[in-house]
Amino acid sequence: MPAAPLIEIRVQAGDFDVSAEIDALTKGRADIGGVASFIGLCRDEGGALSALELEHYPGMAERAIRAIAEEAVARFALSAILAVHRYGKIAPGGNIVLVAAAAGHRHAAFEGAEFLMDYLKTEAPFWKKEHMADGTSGDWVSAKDADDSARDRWKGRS
Amino acid sequence: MPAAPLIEIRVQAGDFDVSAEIDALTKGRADIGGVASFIGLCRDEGGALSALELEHYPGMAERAIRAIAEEAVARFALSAILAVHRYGKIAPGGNIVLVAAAAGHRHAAFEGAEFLMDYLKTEAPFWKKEHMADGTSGDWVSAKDADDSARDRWKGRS
Amino acid sequence: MKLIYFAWVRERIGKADEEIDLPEGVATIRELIDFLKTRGEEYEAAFEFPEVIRAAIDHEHVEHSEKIGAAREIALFPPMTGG
Amino acid sequence: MKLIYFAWVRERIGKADEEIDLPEGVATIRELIDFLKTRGEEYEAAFEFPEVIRAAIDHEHVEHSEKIGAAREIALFPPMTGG
Repeated sequence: MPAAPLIEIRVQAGDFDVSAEIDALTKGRADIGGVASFIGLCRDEGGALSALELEHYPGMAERAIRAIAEEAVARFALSAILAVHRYGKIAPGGNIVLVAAAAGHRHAAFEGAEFLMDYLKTEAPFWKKEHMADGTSGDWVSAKDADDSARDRWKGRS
Repeated sequence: MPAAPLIEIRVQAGDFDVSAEIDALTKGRADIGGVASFIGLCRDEGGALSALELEHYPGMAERAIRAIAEEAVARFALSAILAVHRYGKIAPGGNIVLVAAAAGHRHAAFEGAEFLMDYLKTEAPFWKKEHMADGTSGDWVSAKDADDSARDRWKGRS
Repeated sequence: MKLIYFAWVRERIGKADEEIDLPEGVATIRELIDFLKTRGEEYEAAFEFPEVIRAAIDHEHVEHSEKIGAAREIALFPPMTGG
Repeated sequence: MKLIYFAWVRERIGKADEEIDLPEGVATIRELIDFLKTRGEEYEAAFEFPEVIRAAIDHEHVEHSEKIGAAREIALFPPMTGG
């Protein structure tokens, strides 16, 4: 009998280690054929940014991501799924988010990871504020229609 | 001016460290918004397998993967791409292949990584032989129509 | 009842959270936002375009038409931009 | 000219590579496979279903209709199963 799907969701200020996180997903199992993952990084927007500051809603953030992860596990028959989302001030080049999905075959793993990212960006309570390289206070990042479209392409698909 | 795309292709017997490989892809750059990656692992097929043995065509293997990687970089405007493919005997749970694609935005990164995997499975000269848990010599793994279909879905798409 | 604000909603109102007593006739999120807008210009600024405001009741996303009922904590915030 | 075999093609033929002189009239990969099949039952077994055999000339994939020309190394192998 296959092991129950592992769902690991964390919201934290500190950085994460990609190898360690993925090892923990597959450890002790030999029924996983592939792990697809995604790391979201802070861009400097052509040198304009000194940092992004991530605000989140404690309690709800983890809960919202977990709900999305559970739907991904069911929808793509995943063996395991992981999301680690950071908050606080993150410098350009720094890690913001890691998601990973493990499955018997690669296509389910890729779909699981991309589904989780698409929903996480539009449904999990995080907000990004820009800090500018010239010392001024930047704007809050606006939500993108493209992100809603990315989420909505999963609707109505089996 | 953005840095020239980094293309890193290796065929090796030894294992790889996912964090170190991905760090090398993004090191010193602040224009990368996301890295999508895939790790292919050896399954034990319900306990039937003791190992997979990967045979490859030295020289051609790296060259074939590089050609696919170059096409992915051009097609999805990737900042960096990586493929590390192992050969030799690999036990269940062990790593077989790592691909990663870095881009300004996540969708290009996901597409780059999945494109590279789909073509790598059907165009790179590697062959898998099964070693059975009961000590008998297993079969060569057959090519799957599903893998050809996965590759062919990229054809005719811009 | 506890209200909690995030991002530029929090900045415009000038506080992260507050306790309020709901007046008679405020039954939904939409009515709550309309009520808050009467409380001063900082609230008017925060809720200038109410249609973009997202809401959660006790950590669950809800529509503006949702009944507040016995909510313990209501959060109001801009569209999310994580990931 | 060097021929090189992989996976079950290599196992059936019983060798990983060999040097051969191409006879007159063998100009394409298809004709090469037909010629090899005349060299004994191990070759007949390896090339029983020639349509599944993949070929590379000097590390580049080619079709069976490809002219051999001045090839240095020709590889014959089953469909690939890496990744």
